[in-house]
Formats: sequence, C-alpha cells, structure tokens
Amino acid sequence: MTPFPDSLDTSLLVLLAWGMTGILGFFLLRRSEGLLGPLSLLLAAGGVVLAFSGIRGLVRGTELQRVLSGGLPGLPLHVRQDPLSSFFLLILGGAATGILLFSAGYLRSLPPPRLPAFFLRTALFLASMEGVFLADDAYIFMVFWEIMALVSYALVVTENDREEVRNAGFLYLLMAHFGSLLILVAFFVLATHEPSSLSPGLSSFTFDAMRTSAPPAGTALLVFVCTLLGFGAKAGLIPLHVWLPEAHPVAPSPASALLSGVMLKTAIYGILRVLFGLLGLDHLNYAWGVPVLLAGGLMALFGILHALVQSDPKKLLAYSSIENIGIIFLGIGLAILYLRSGHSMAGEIALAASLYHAINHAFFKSLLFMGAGTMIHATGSHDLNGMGGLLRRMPVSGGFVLVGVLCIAGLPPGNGFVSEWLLLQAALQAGSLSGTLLRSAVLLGGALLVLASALAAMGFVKFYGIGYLGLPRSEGAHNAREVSTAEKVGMAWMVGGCLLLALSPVRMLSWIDQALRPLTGSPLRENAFPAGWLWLLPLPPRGASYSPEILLGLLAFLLPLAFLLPRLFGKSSIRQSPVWGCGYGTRTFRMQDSAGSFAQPIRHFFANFFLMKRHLPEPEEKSPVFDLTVEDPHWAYLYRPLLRLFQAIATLAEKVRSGRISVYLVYSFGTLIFLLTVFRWM
Amino acid sequence: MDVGDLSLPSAILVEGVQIVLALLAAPILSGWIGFCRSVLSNRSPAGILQPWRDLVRLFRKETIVPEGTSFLFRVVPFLVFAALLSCVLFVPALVTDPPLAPVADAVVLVGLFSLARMLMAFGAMDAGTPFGDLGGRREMMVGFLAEPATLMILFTASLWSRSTALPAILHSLLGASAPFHPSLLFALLAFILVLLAENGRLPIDNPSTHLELTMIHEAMLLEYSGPLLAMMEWGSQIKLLLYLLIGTDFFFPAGLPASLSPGSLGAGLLFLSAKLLVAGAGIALIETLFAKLRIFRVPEFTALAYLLATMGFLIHFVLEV
Amino acid sequence: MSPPLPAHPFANDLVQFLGSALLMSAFAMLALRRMTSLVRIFALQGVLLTLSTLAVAILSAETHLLFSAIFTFAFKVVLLPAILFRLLNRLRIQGEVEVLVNVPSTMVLGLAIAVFSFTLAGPISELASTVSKGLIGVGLASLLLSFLMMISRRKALTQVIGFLGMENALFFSAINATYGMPMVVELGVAFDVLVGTFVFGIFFFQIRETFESLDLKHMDTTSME
Amino acid sequence: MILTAIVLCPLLGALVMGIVGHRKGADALNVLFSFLTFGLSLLLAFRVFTDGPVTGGAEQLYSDGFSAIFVVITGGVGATTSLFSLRYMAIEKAHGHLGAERTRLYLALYQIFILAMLAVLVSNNLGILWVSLEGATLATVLLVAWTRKPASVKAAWKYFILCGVGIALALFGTILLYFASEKTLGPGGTALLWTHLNGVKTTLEPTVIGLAFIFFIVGYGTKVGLVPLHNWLPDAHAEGPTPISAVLSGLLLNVALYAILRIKVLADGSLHNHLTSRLLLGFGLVSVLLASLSMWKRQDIKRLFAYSSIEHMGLATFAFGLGGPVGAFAGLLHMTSHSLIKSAIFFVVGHVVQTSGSQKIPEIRNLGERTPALARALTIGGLAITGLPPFAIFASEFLILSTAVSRAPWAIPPLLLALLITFAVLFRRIQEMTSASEAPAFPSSPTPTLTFYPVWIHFGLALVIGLFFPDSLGRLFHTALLSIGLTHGQ
Repeated sequence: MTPFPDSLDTSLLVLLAWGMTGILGFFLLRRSEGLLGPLSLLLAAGGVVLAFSGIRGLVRGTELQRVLSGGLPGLPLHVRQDPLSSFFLLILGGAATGILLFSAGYLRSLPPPRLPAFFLRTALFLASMEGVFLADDAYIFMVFWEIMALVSYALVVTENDREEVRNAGFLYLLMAHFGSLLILVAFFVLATHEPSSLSPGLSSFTFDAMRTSAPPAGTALLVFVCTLLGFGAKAGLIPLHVWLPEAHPVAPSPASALLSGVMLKTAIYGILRVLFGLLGLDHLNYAWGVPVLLAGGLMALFGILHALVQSDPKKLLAYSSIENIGIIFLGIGLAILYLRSGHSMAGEIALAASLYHAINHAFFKSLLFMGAGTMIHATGSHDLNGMGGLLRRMPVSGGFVLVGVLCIAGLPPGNGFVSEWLLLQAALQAGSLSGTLLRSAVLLGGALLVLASALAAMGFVKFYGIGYLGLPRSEGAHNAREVSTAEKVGMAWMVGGCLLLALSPVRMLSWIDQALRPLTGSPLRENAFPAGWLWLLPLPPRGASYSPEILLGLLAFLLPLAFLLPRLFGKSSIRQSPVWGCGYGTRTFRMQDSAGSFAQPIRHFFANFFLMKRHLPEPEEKSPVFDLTVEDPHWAYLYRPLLRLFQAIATLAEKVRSGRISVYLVYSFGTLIFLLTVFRWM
Repeated sequence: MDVGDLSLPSAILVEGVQIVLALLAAPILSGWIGFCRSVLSNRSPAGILQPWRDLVRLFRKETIVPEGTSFLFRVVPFLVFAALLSCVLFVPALVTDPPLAPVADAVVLVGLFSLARMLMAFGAMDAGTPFGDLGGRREMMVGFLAEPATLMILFTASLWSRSTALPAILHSLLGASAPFHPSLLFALLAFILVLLAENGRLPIDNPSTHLELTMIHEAMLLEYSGPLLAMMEWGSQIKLLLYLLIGTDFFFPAGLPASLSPGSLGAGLLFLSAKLLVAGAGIALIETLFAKLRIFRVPEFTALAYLLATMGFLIHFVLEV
Repeated sequence: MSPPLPAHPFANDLVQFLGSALLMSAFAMLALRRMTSLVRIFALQGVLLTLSTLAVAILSAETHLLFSAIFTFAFKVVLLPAILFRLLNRLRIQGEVEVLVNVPSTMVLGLAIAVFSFTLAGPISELASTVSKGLIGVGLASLLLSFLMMISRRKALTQVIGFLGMENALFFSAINATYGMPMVVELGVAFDVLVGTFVFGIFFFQIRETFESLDLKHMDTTSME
Repeated sequence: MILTAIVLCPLLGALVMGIVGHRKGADALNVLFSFLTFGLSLLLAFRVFTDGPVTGGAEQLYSDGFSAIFVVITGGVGATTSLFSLRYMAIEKAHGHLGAERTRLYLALYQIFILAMLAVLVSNNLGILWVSLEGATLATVLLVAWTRKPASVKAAWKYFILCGVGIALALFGTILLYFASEKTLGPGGTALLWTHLNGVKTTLEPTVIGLAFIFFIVGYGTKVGLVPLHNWLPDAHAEGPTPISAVLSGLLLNVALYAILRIKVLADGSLHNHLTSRLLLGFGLVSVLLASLSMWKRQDIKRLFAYSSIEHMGLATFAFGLGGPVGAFAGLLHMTSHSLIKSAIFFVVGHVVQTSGSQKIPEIRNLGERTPALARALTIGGLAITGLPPFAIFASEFLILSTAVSRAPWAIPPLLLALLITFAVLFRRIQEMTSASEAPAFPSSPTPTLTFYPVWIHFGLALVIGLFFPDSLGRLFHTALLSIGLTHGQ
C-alpha cells in the first residue's frame, strides 16, 4: 500500500471532484458571480492533479483496474488506467488546467444568468471526458461518451438565442449520435459470443473479454470500418467533418478550446483503444493502413485549405483542427502499415508521432482558441477584417499567440515541428516496404503532409498578420485593451506546455513509448535514445537526429551576435516616421490586404477544393460591390441530396395515413389475409 | 553522439571558420552573380564587392521605423538573420561532417528556412502598407509549394542513406557506385527551379527592380531601412549561399575533405569556391536567358518543381532499387 | 372430451343448414342497401344463432348451452334489434346506404373470401369432434364477410351492424366448434357487446350533434395538421 | 385475498366515483384510491417474488412474476397519473372547460380503466383476459371522446371501430385456442386457464394454435399499435385529455403486448418453429421504421410522441421476437422504462399545451424563458426517450441491439437508421420549442410544482435503472421471464 492513493484512485477522485464542484458551483454562482475565480481554481487544481496522476501512470507504466458497483446486472462498472489512458489523462489535465485558469478571467464577459449553467456544463464535460479515458467496459464507455456529447452540445448552444448556434449544435449532436451508433455496432461485433445467462452474463462487454476475442477477418474488417467511421464522426473525419467548423466557433472560447483541444483527442483515444487495444494488432491487415493514411493526408490538405479562406478566426482554427487530426490519422495509417508488414520500428515511430502530435495540438490549439477569444473580446468583432494592430495594443497576449502560431505552423524549434519531423522520418522508411504501390502511397502521404504544413504556415501568417499586425481595421480594434491577469496566466500555462513539449522530446517519447508498448509490443525505448536525453535519434545508427535544446541554444547565442553586428560598422539612431504613401494622401487601414484577398492565391490555385459563388459588380451599378462566398462542397454534393432523399421517403410514408377508417380497416383485413395465406401455404 | 569525432577546440574552430567564411562570402557570391549578369548583358559590371559596399553604407544610415508598427517589426530582421546563420553550422561546407551537423538534419534546415520566411512576412505585414501585405502574401505563396519541393529533393537525395542527416547523405553519395542516378537528375532540375524561386531570382522575382506589380521579396523589405534592411539583405545572401552549398553537396559532392589536415582543408576550400563560382555563373546565365513570369504563373512553376522532385522519388523505386 | 354422439343425420343436416343460412345472411348483408333491412337481417341472424344453439344443446346434452340459447334469443333477437330500430327512428336514418365499393364486385370478393376461409379451415375441421364438421369454415367465412361489409359501407350505423355481425359469427363458431365457451366467458363477452352497443348509442348522438349526419366522410377528414 | 383485493379496490373506487365524483375533493379521493391500488400491487409483487406465483378466485385469478411486474407498473403509473390529473383537471376547470358531471364521468372511467387493465394482468382465464381488454377499450373510448370536441369524437370513433374489430379477431383466436385445448383438457372451465394450458402446451394441435396466434397477434397487435394496425393510436393520443394519453401510452399498450406474450409462450410450446418469433420480429421492425419516418412531418406535439410510442412498442416487440435471455430481458426492460418515461413526457406535454394554449409545435415557442422548469423537463424527457444515456432506454436499446447483432444482423442497418431519424426529429422539435426565439409571447404562467413530483420521480427511476441498475431488480426481471419461460428463444 502506498501512503497516498494510486493513480487510478487519484483520477477517480478528480472525476468525482469535478462533478461535485460543477454542481456546487451551479448553485453558488447563482448567489454571486464573484465566486467564479476560486471555483475555476478548484477545477484547475483538479486538472493539475489529473496530469500528475497521468504522469505517474506513464512513468511507472502501471495498469490498474477496479470494478465499481452500478451499471447493468452482470455488467458492473469497470474502470482501468493503463499507460494509454494515463497519456490521454495527461493531455486532459494539462490542457484543462490552462483553459480553466483562462476562463476564470474570460467568463466575466458572459451574461451573469448564463454563468452557472456554463460552469456546470464545463465541469461535467471535463468529468465525462475523463470517464471516457477510464472506462473499461462497453456500456460505461458509451455512457460517458454520450454524456460527453450531450454536455458539449450544451456548451455549444450556450448562446442559443441565435439561429445559427442552434443549427450548429443540432448538426453536431446528430453527427455525434450517428458516430456513437456505429461505435456501438463495433463493440457488439467485438463481443462476439452472446452471454448465455444474465447473472454472470453480459461479461463479454468488458474490454478484458474483448481483448481476448478473436474475430475472423471479415468481422475484423467490419469492426475496423465501424470504429473508423464512428470515432471519425467525432474527430472530424471527412466527409463527416461538416459539424466541426460550425460548432466549434459558436461556443464561448474556453469551450471551443476544450472541444478542439481535448475532445477531439477522445476520438483518437477511442480509435487506438478499439483497433490496437481491443481488436488487437494481429487482427489488422497492413493494407487497411493505406486508406487511413491517404484519408489522413487528404484531411490535412482539405482542412488547411479551407482554414486559409476563412475570415472568422475561430472558424479558421476549427478547420485547422481538421488538418491536425488528419496528420494524426496519417500517423495511425502509417503505423498500421508498418507494424503489420514487419517494420516495427518505423511503425512505432509513426504511432508515437501521432500521439505526440495529439498532445501538441491539445496545447497550441487551446492556446490559439484562447487568443481568438481575446481578439474577439478586444475588438468586438468576429471577423479578421475588423481586427489588426492588436500586437501593439495587447503585447503580452499577442506574444503568447505568436508562440502558438509558430508552433502550430510546424516550425523548429516549436513542438509542432517535433511530431511532424518524427512522422516524416517514419514516412521516409517507405523504401523498406515491398511493392511500388505501397511505397508510392506512403510517399504521397508524406508529400501531402509537407504540403499541408507549408500551407499551414501561410494560413497562420494570415491569422496573425491580419489579426495582430498592421493598422487596426476597426474602431474596436483601435481601442483594444490588454487582457486580464487570469487570462494571461492561462495562456502562459499553455505556452509553457508548448515549450516543454518542444524542448524535451526524448522524455516525452519515452512516456509515449510506455503508453504504446501494451498496444504494439515493440519496444522503442531500448534503441531509440542511445544518445541520451539531448539527442532525438529515432532510427539509429546513421539515422537523422535532431536536438531542439542545442538548436535553441545556438539561436539564443546567434541572436545577440546579430544585434551586435551592426555596431561593428558604427552606430545609427532610430527614428519613427510616417510611411511614404507614394505621393498619395495619408494611408488608411483599407489599403491593407483583407482576409479574403490574402487567400486569393489559394482560391485561385486550389479552385476545385472550394464551391465559390462570385458576384462581380456590373459596370452601371450604383454602389458596386464584389462579394464572394466560399462553401464546403460536401454540403452541396453529399448532405443536401441525402436530406432530400429522406424527405422523399418520409413523404412516401405519409401516404399510409389516409385518415379514412375504411382504408385502415382494409389494412387490418389485408394483414390478416396475408398472414393467414402465408401460414396456410408456406 | 557528442560533437562528431573531433576534439572540442578543433570542432569550435571548424564551425567558427565556417561561420566567418559564410558571413564574408555571402555578399561576395551575390556580387559575383551580379557581375556575371552585367557581363552577359553587355553592361559594365559594378564589381564583385558591390554588395559589401551597400551593406556598409546601410549600416551607417539611421533606422527609420514606420509609425504604428509593433516591436515585432524591429526584431524580425535579427531573428531572420540568426535563423539563417545558424543553418551555416549544419551544412557540410569545409568538411563532410561538421561537428554540429547532428543537431539538425535536412528537414530542420527547411524548417529553419520557412521560419525565416514566416518571420519576414510578419515583419512586412506589420508595416501595414499595401506593399508589405502584397509581398508577404506572394512570398508565402511561393513558399507553400517551394518548401515541399525542397523537402522532396532532400528525400530523393536521402534515399540511399535512408536518413535525412546531411553527412549521411553525403557519404552515401560519395560512396555510391554509379556515378549518375536518373532520380538525382530529376532532383537536380527540381532543385534549380526551387533555388530560383526561394531566393527571389528571375524568372520568379527580380532582385534588381522595385517594379510594384511583380516584386515579391523587395516588396517585403520596402519599409525597412538602414541596418535593419542590411540585416535582411545579408540574411537573404546567406540563404542563397546555403542553397548553393546544399546543391553542391548533393549533386557535386566530389572534393569534400573528410580529414582535417590543413592541406585537404585548403584543397576543399578551393574546390568549394570553384563550384560556387560556376554555380553563380549558371544562375546568372539563367537569369539573363529567361524573362520574368507573370505572378499567377508562379505556382505552376513551383508545382513543376514539386512534381519533378516527386518523380525522382518514385523513379528511384522503379529503376534503382 | 365430449360424450360419444348417436348417429343423428337429421340433426347434422339441421346444423349444417343453419350454418349455411347464416352464411347466406352474411352475404345478404353485403348485398343489401336499406338500413332497416340490414337490421332485420341482423335480427334474423340472431334467430339462426338461437336455433343452432338449441340444436347443439339438444344433441350434445350440454345444459349450459340451453341457457346461452335463451340468452342469445333475449339478447340478439329482442334487445339489440330493438335498440337499433329505436336508434333508426330517433336519428331519422332511412333510405339507401351509399357503398364505397359497388355491390357486384363486393359479392365476387365475398365469394373469394368464402372459398379462402373454407380451404383455410379445412385441416382444422378434420379435428373437430363435434357434431358438425366444416362449420368452423362457415364461422370464419361469415366473420370475414362481416368485416368486408364494415369496410365497404360508409354510414356509421352500417359499421356497427357489421361489427355485431362479426360478433354473431364468432358466437356461431364458438358454439359449433366447441359447444360454446365456458359460461363466465360467454357472459363476459355478451356484457361487453351490450356495453359496446350502448357506447355506440352515446356516440351516435355525439356524432349527430357535432356533424349533423352519420356519414363517415365527416369522420374521415382527420384533423391531423 | 390479495388478487381479489387488487381487482376490488379500483372497482370500489369506480363505484364511489360514480356516486360522489361530482363533489369537491372527489379527485383527491381518486388519488387516494389509485395509491391504495398501487400499495396493493406492491404487496402482490412482494408476495409473488418471495413465495412464488399466487392463484385465487377459483383459479380464475393468477399472478406470477411476469404479470406482477406489470401490475406494479400499472399501479404505479396509474397512481402518479392520478396525481398529475389532479392538477391538470384543476387548470382545465379554471379555463372553464368542464363541469362537475364531466369530472364524475372522468374519474369513474379512470378507475374502471385501471380496473380493466389490472384484470387483464391478473386473470388466469384467457377468455376473461379478452373481456377485460375489451372493457379497457370501451372505457378509454369514452375517455378519449370525453372533451366532446369534434376532433376528439372522430378520434374516439376511429379508435373504437379499429380496436373493436381487432378485439373481435382476437376473440376468434381465443375460440380456436379453446377448440384446440378442450381436446386435452376437456370442455368447461379449465380449458382456457393459462396455468393449465401452459402445462399441456406441447400437446396442443400446432395448426390450430398457429392459426390462433395469427388471429391473436392481429387482434391484440391492433391495441399494441403495431404497424399497419396502428392508425387509431396517434389520433387517440392526440385528441384525448393528456392524462389519458399518458396512461394509454404508458400502460394500455404494455398490457396488450403482455397478452400477446402470454399467448406466445403457449404457441411456442406447441409449434416448435420460429413462427411467433418471426411474426414479432417482422411487426416490430416495420413499426419502428414506419413510426420513425412518420415523425418527420408531425406538427402536433402529442402526435409526435404518440408515434414515438409506436416506435418503442415496435422495439419491445422486436426484442421479444429476438428472444433469448438477453433479448427477452431487454424487451421487458424496454417496456418498463418506456412506460415510465413516456408517461412522464406526457405529463410535461400536458402542461406545455396548457401554458401555450396550442398543441401545434410551431405555436409552442420560448419555453426556455416562459417556463424554464417545463423546458428542462421536456429536454430531459426527449433525451431519455431517444435512448441517450444515462437513462433506462439506453440500457434496453443497448441490450436489444447487442442481441440483434448476433441473432438478426440483417435488421441492424434499418434499426440504426430508424433510431437516428427518431433522434434527429424529436430532438430538433424539442430544441425549436424550448430555445428562445422571436415568437408570439405568451403570458409566462407559473408552472405547477405539485405535478412535477411525478415527472421527476419517473425520470429519477429511469436514471437509476440506466446508471445503477439494481442487481435485485435484474434478478426479479430474470425470474419473471423464467416463470413464463420466455427466456429460451429460438
């Protein structure tokens, strides 16, 4: 017995505490909003504890199990914290802490009557996500999964007096429900043999039972497809992604941060858990990796392209989430491909890379959503074209956002770069595969990844350049103020997370390796880090290596050098002066690029990824206006036709109800005669 | 895997020499290119040291910062310069494996390049002028295809060594039995295109004009003046040098000394400068032969580079494995 | 088991005859159009039922059937027709009932149904230990015929009569297939039918006062959306 | 003894109501009687589950675990509904919709209705079962027509004719059953007693039994609301007074399905084939599909939930068709949770309609602001009824689907589709009604707190079943199913 509770107990305690705090806060906040700060701190403390319990689980590599009372007869609640869960608990705890600190300051802007409900929902949301990570049987997993969907829906529709908010929320919940039905099927197929009687019964729904299940190839494929689509619906897998760019932006920013930063990871967790944990690596086919790989690549490209043409910063971020999830999928696809064709090292690295990217994304995406929130608050506008010049007015938060932007753009020495670097290293092992088709697929995936990250750089130049730099584009932007301390602290926490992830990749990888070993069984640790904590050398001996610490050190050494260089040639003074306006009068902010015009090359070059409606002004128009709307093609080509189809069927079903008694009698009569005939002559 | 197989002092020596040489040689190289261009176009050349003269003059001028800019505008030039200069430490120039090479492989190099590009774009957009935005937008547009192309080229070159570590690639190419690989030919073509695009050369961009409608790189620097401008210029000259170094490493690796004996080092230095001069002349030749592309054709140009590189990639698997 | 029966051809013929008469009456209901005559046919069915019950009672020496015969007479020959006639007068319903399906085709359909139910009941009748083979088929046939009549008529009252016709058919088959159900059940059934009829009555006045007519086409226009 | 008492109590209630129903405070008396019945039903259940099945009334009354569960449900929901209708009627009176006489009629009929259903459940004699079910029909017909509005009269008439015909067919089934059984059991009383039939079910003549079962399922199926025999159901639910809609959905449909299941046990015994299971599967699936499709275009809130009742009855039928321990268990669980949740929903809907002055969904807006409590309850109810955890229906649907995957995989895609559509439609409508919008502003009437006790009680029970299913209850269900041998499926 350890003096204090083991990591699973700790996590369960946190779950309980979060729920309790939520309910408590719901009633306290009705009395006075002043309590928001301490209550948020309470939640955040829970996050810290959770993160530590996750780290403990990772360091010790322990697998703890409990069976709690409750659930169905014969199927009590099973909970389990193995390294994989621990890793995702670390993500949850780490990201949640920062977000909660931030929201302590941010939520003051929320209309007071909405505050208690929002607080309650946030707390329950965190608790349910943790429950998903801890669940160890299909029933309780689904329970937490659905609660998570519900509460997050409630978060999305916080401002439910707006039509588009309601629609977005509905679309989201519908997609989520669709996904969970598929997940259910996957579980049912996995729990192959039906329980014979109730009292021991239903035990085949525990994950332990599923781990031992050995489905035939066809069934395994069914499970694979259902899992991918089911969790994909939550992760924004194309074409099931349409809800994501609608729902994430309309939620209040801390909620968006939770949705994009953390909740998407539950889908990743689910896929890993079901495919690698329950179905088992041995039942996967290496060929299945290819569609996942390509789907991931296309997702990445599609997501970032649509992010580029958005002018609502939060929508931009939402689409970029699709890109990042695509990168993660790409890694998973690569992993399946390599691991099942006997290149365990490369596979391991690919999988580790996608996990690494998952945690990276959790941190910088949350940071950026907070940033977007502060931008919107400061300027009162939801449009990049109403911002600009913010870095000058809010230097601290602006600086934090700059870090996030550099990280998400996948640039060294940021943390986003580490995961993408690892992924590329894995993709480069394509040569060891057999068959030109496979190799080309892998390389294509790699190429898509590179293209996507290059585009991401452009997208975030747009995000930051238009939002934070240049001249203010609106009155609101002109009078923007720096954010409150709590918000700064929250963002600082995230920045700290990003830096840690950027600078200690070896430590992080060893943890991820702990998390993956039970799934893949192939040890990364033994031969991955021969050169110690300083050198990231995934493929020894002559493989590529990377050392962010030294790189940063060098930059830190060269920067002052660069500052000193001009002094060699004599000193020069600095003077502020207006820009020369090419002889015209004063320059106005309208001379700058608008968000739309910045993306023009993209729309021009990737025209067939978009559905564009242009309106060009006529020569004789009184007030000529050029406007352009870009739409996601999936609406026009997939969803609307589907809707029309269903409506047609429903209208058909209406014909049954003629409302005339005689007709209804005919129904009964016909049914009777039909059944009798069948019975007599068949 | 500490600092290569050299002792610490000699390692520091090598890297120091490499940096100093780079700092000195970069402006001279672009001076040489300008020299060749004017000779080829029957103009009287301005002399190889012209860029150095410009730099010195700029350094003496006072800095004028546009109103309404944030601190970022002033920091960017130094950040860019530092990022590009750091690359010099990783690229094999004097010896096959520079001591610090393990810190960063080819991918990191490309990453640093795009870091520099992004910062430059930020600086340009912070000025809040139409030209700044225009330059930033166009630079990123060139970048988003040139960068993947660059990576593809590096990958193609790295196919023999299965590693993106520059020294490893170098050794495998030096040790390669066949003197000539079709995949490398594709890669070379792609590399030339990328080099032109990335360094703002004709037919993508014209470093020697400020013609509003066509300029890219110059547009970003439009609001910079004095030492800030100098850092920017110097930085981009170093970038050009780096590209040429990488090119020679991959496609004409011959003559890089593995040992540190003064003799071989000197020989290596001679070889290197010869290669660089030839390459520079080649660039000048291309620039005089081709006309400036319309800006909308630029993506097609870079896409061509990207495709060539990928082709080389696939060809390697079809023909050479 | 029912006691072994003395060979009694006449009795069998009688029961068979009554059964076919019932079937005829069901067909007649399909064919006829006048309200009053429909009610009369219904009363006639009551008579037939009573007779067949009596016959079976005498043949099978089942005493409780005597009670139910008396009961049937009182109920189906006297009480219900009386109520119906009273309704007819009170509500001033007379004249033709317009049909939804024209009579000839209804008849053809009815014929088909009769054949169908005979073939269906064929194997079952073989099992019948009672006096009358094949009368289950008759019962089923007249059941379905009354059903068909409910479908094919429009006035509310005709549906009621059809409904009662179904009850008669059921009663008939009960008697002939199994010498009648247990007493409690029969009483219960009868009670329900009685209540049902009263409910009908209540309804007619409600419908009357809400729609000024008993024509079902008012009832058909459902107030859905 | 207990069985007689449980029948006599509501009978007495009916008489008393018939006499003093028009007086003041009679409705309180009604509540009293209903809770008395509930207490008795609990007592009965306790007896049954401690020392086995109970018979009484010269073998005419009988109750085993299976019926006991339904007795409890009927008693309980009947009691809470009486509580609810207390308030509902008060508001109706306040609006001047009804006078004392009508109240008396209502109360008396209510007791009779409860009586009839209990009689169905505890009667051992299949003939009496039929009689009582018919009686329940007659009682509810009058209750549906009770408001005397044209629409309700029409609905009641439709209900009357369709169910009357159906019931008549069921009677023919009963006759056939009797015809088959009296060969082994001899004529007279015992040949229709379920206990005796169950003893000899293997010797019954298959052809006759098969035929009988078809008549039974078409007949009683009409009352269950199986498609395509369901057409009376939406109107009857929509046009009757809301408490009646609640008990119709919550109890009557269950009772009818209960009758079918009783017969199914016998039929399975004699048939030795999959006829019954297949019939149930088919009817269930068709009902689920058509109901979910029909919900799409509904504009009337009560009709909307009526169709959802059809869907859930279909699901339960489907579950029993699947059979097997889990399938049957799931079916029973589904019926239980459905009657809990659906009746509660109708309670809420009743007040929603009263506060909004309309049943038309487009005219019901802004609930969230006008009556937050109602909005919350409606939302929770909607989530619970569409099978979202942690409510009971999720548990039952979980089990149903899990069994279907192994036993009727072909049925999975349509089922999932139907569930998805139902969820989409129901949730969308509720969202429209609750969330704020620029709609004609109604006077925000204070929501009656008293009536919320039943609602929260029901939801609370559903929650408990869904999240911490008591093991004891599980064993109860299991023994119940064993007691009539539904557990061994095809």
